[in-house]
Amino acid sequence: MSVKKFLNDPDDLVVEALEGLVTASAGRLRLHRDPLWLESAAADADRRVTLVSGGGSGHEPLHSGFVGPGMLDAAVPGAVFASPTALQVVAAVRGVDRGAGVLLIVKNYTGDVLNFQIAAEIAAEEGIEVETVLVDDDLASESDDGPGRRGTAATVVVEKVCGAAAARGLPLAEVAELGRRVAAGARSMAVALEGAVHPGEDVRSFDLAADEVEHGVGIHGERGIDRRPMAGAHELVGALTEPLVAALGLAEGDRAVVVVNGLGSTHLLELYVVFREVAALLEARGIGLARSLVGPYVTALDMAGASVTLVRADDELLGLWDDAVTTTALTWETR
Amino acid sequence: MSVKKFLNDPDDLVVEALEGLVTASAGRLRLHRDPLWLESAAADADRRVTLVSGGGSGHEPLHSGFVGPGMLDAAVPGAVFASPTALQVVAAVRGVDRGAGVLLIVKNYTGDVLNFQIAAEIAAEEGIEVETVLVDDDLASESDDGPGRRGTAATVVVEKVCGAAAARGLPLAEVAELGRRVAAGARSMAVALEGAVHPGEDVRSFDLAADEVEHGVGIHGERGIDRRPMAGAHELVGALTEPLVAALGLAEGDRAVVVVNGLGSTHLLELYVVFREVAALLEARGIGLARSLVGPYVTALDMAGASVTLVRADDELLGLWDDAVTTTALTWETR
Amino acid sequence: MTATLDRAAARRWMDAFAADFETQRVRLTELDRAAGDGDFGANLRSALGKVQQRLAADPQTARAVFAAVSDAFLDTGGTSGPLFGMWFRALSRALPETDPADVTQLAEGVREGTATVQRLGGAEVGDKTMVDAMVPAVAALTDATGTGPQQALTAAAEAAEAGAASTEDLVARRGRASYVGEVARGVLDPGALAVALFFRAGARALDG
Amino acid sequence: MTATLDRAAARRWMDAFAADFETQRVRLTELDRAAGDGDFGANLRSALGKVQQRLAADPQTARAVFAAVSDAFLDTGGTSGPLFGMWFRALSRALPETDPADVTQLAEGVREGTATVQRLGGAEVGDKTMVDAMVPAVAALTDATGTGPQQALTAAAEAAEAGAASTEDLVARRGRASYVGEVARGVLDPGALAVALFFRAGARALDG
Ligand SMILES: Nc1ncnc2c1ncn2[C@@H]1O[C@H](COP(=O)(O)OP(=O)(O)O)[C@@H](O)[C@H]1O
Ligand SMILES: Nc1ncnc2c1ncn2[C@@H]1O[C@H](COP(=O)(O)OP(=O)(O)O)[C@@H](O)[C@H]1O
Ligand SMILES: [Mg+2]
Ligand SMILES: [Mg+2]
Ligand SMILES: [Mg+2]
Ligand SMILES: [Mg+2]
Repeated sequence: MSVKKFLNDPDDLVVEALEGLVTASAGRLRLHRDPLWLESAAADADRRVTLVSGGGSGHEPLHSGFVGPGMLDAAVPGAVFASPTALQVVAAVRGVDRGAGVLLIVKNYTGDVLNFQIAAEIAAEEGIEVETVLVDDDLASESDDGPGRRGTAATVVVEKVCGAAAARGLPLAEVAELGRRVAAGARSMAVALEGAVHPGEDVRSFDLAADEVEHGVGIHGERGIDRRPMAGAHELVGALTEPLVAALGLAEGDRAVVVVNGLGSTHLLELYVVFREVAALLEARGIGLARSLVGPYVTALDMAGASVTLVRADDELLGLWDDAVTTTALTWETR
Repeated sequence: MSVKKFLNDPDDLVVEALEGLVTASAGRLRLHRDPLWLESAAADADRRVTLVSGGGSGHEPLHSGFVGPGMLDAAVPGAVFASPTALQVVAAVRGVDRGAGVLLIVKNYTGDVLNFQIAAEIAAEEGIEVETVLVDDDLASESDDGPGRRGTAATVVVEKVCGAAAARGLPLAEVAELGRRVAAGARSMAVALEGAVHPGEDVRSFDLAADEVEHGVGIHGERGIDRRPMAGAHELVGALTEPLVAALGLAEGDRAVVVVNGLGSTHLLELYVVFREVAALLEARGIGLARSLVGPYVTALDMAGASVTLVRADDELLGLWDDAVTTTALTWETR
Repeated sequence: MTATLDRAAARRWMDAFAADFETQRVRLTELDRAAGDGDFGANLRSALGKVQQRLAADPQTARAVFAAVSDAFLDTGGTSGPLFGMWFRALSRALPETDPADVTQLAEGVREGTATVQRLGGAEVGDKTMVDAMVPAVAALTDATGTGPQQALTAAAEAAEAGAASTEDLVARRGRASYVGEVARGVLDPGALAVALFFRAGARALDG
Repeated sequence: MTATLDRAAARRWMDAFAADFETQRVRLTELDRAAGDGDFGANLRSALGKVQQRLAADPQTARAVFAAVSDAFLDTGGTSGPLFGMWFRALSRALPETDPADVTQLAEGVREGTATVQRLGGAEVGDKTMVDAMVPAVAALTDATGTGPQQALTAAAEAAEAGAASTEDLVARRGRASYVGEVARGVLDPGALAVALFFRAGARALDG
């Protein structure tokens, strides 16, 4: 008996959810099939850089919820926790290019990197200008060898900032450069209180005792760095945030964008408690809280847990952050 | 050992979360203490009707996430699943009144009704014009005697429409009349796949076997109408939606606003699958899908489950729905 | 000394009520657990704690004392909090702007407050609620209009106690206890008992 | 009949590969399970299913056949899907716009494709991957430039089979198998085996 979820055939989950999303969008989104990708239907300026991102499903609202004016032009969804194929990505790149080039925003996982790189090469051969920004913010997966840090919640910030830069009409090289700068200045760390359950399966990705948490988890149900005793929000959040401050070398007078991200089933009340702890910690160090997002933005299916992301901020980044955005999951007018 | 949640002292959860929310709002929200209530800091037109809602905590983003231009002027949070006190409500009413009167939007629960009614009487004695809209959309709790249908996810629609009407400068009686019309034309039904866990406790509000669901639940962890076998999304959603169509007497050519609401820990992928089923069912009956919301809007802590709300729509209601709104959980420009 | 109903007497009255409640708290909670949800003791304790905080501002008349009491109850949860809050509010408003108050005013306030509780809660005598103690107290206070406050409160306490005792054999028709039906029979209503405690504390507080 | 490398031969080649793969699918999955994540058989089956769909459009040259094969693999998951996809892509592009193709072109395509796989995947010979079968095949095809396609493919198959066999004693340094270290020793690499199957199928398909 699998764990209960709202679905028909688990194999249809991703496509049916996308169909629901597109219906709910009332014409703002368009779904392409064979290969599968999601496009913003908003008529937008010609000859401007367009943005494509994507990756495994199960992280919603990432990426499909961020398609729309001011952010992504297309999202390319893989199966749950699996990269989209190179051909899906190529189709999206061909579909959204308006002659000014396409930026690929890729979370650092072997499969995603491979498929997006192949897509970039094929598109380039076809005469489409392509640049790639790799997001690798997850401090827990930092090591001297291996595939490097995983890409997690900082992706939202990269997508927002690059989307704004593209909408302003900046050339591809500059949009990519901005994205790389945001990614380089971003670190995240997550803790899970309970593992996730893959649709159609009956066990959690890992089992935790009632008094344990999994520190340093990723967003695919993989194990974290270590298992620690459950503690109060103050202590749990301190353990996530302190290493980020250190890794980014944030000091008094610096400013940061903060993302407190729910991994799936953690309640908004709790996420705001987490955010309060992050804000207090930054304030105590004299680090400015420049902007913030609190909510489930980059989930790991129904995992219980939260991640904290800090992004080093400057006026240029914040100006782009404040530009208007109109997507399913993130919407504001120019601030 | 209580179930793991991000919190310090459970008694401080609500206040700490509100502090986090206000910090994250960067000046758009203001918290009052002793008594506790949350206010929109947006400078807005004088002499217009203002809106106050509230109720137990644990339903976030309701109500705190809907405070801001175009929606609520204040939210009054009780403890988890407990009404705010009459004095909290009175303080909010006094605080937001601009001389044109205050609309109270109240979910139909004995405690909320009593405390908001008392607050309304006290405010009226002080010379403040007050009207109340009672939201009672939950079809599962309909019965011939008893306290009447519970108020659930339709509250978001009532708050949005009344907020827009107030922002347009309509007088109190008309704003209230609109709210009552929306509430009268709204019905909801929810199904739980797992119960919720109260902060600081170690058991779920109810226990379900791996092959059971609880049909007709409310948003406080109370038991539903009956326990049914787990089924595919198509069947589960049909069982929620058919009775709503019947209760509202929706027929071919009618239009409805649809809210597919997550009860807490149900993933967005699943909610979009649920929405797809609702949309297909309406389409098959020739009922127009006028507008929609899909997401966790009125939660029951971390309950796994979803509710479907249908609201009979007309041009006036839809015009107000499309007006600009700028809150934490709901934001759009005039459509 | 002939007791007058003034600021000091009102303070003594509330102190006595708080002290009596504390001795009965566990029992009241047990009764609410047997026929309700078991939070009555906690709700009342919370309200009385807020009363103490508000009385720290040292209100200058009996009217002002009960206004503070009312606000404290209106700032408390449960069904009893807001109902008692409105009861005390009416009581306060019936008392004069300047001390002392007389029995007529006291009787008027309790009558008004009880009417408000009945209007808000919809309970009649016999529904096994606080109203079962309030209504007889109103009658006793009205009959005692010629006497002094101490005598009047003693009569009210006796009437309220009898009213509270009468709830034992009733099945609740209002409030949470109404959900449990026959199970509540044999269980005194804690709200009614609290009303009786309140008047008895008043009688003692004004006795000298 | 002297076999030529044309549309029909390419179709027979892919059919033979699909048939051979099906007889080995369980074994290939077992090998991936022992040293990887056990989805190799499913990934390859999915790709070959997509190949059939794309070949329904009836491409008119060997070049076009392998272009369709490439797209099918590029539309498949796993690490093997995109790598094989790019391998077939280079192969297709080395073949002429009009049939038939010759051994020099075939050798050139396999060389280019193998270089692309190595560039994208970063694997060297000895890392226990598909590259261990591809690199010897490139050498064999180059040496066979003077001969016909059937002979050349037989030489490539022998070389690839030897290369695949050599993976048994290796510890993986690339791909998922690299996580399990010594555990993978004694387990043949399924990707390398698939490459050998591919060339053997070609040798058979061009044999008349
Ligand atoms: N409708 C009502 N009218 C008058 N009194 C009521 C009513 N409902 C409940 N009560 C009183 O409230 C008391 C219970 O108070 P409390 O435990 O604070 O409330 P709750 O039932 O909300 O937990 C009951 O003993 C009864 O005297
Ligand atoms: N970096 C690499 N370079 C070349 N081949 C590789 C690489 N990584 C894996 N492979 C090949 O891919 C095969 C596994 O394919 P598959 O099971 O589809 O991928 P995954 O490991 O993603 O599940 C291995 O047997 C190996 O031959
Ligand atoms: Mg109680
Ligand atoms: Mg209670
Ligand atoms: Mg594998
Ligand atoms: Mg795999």
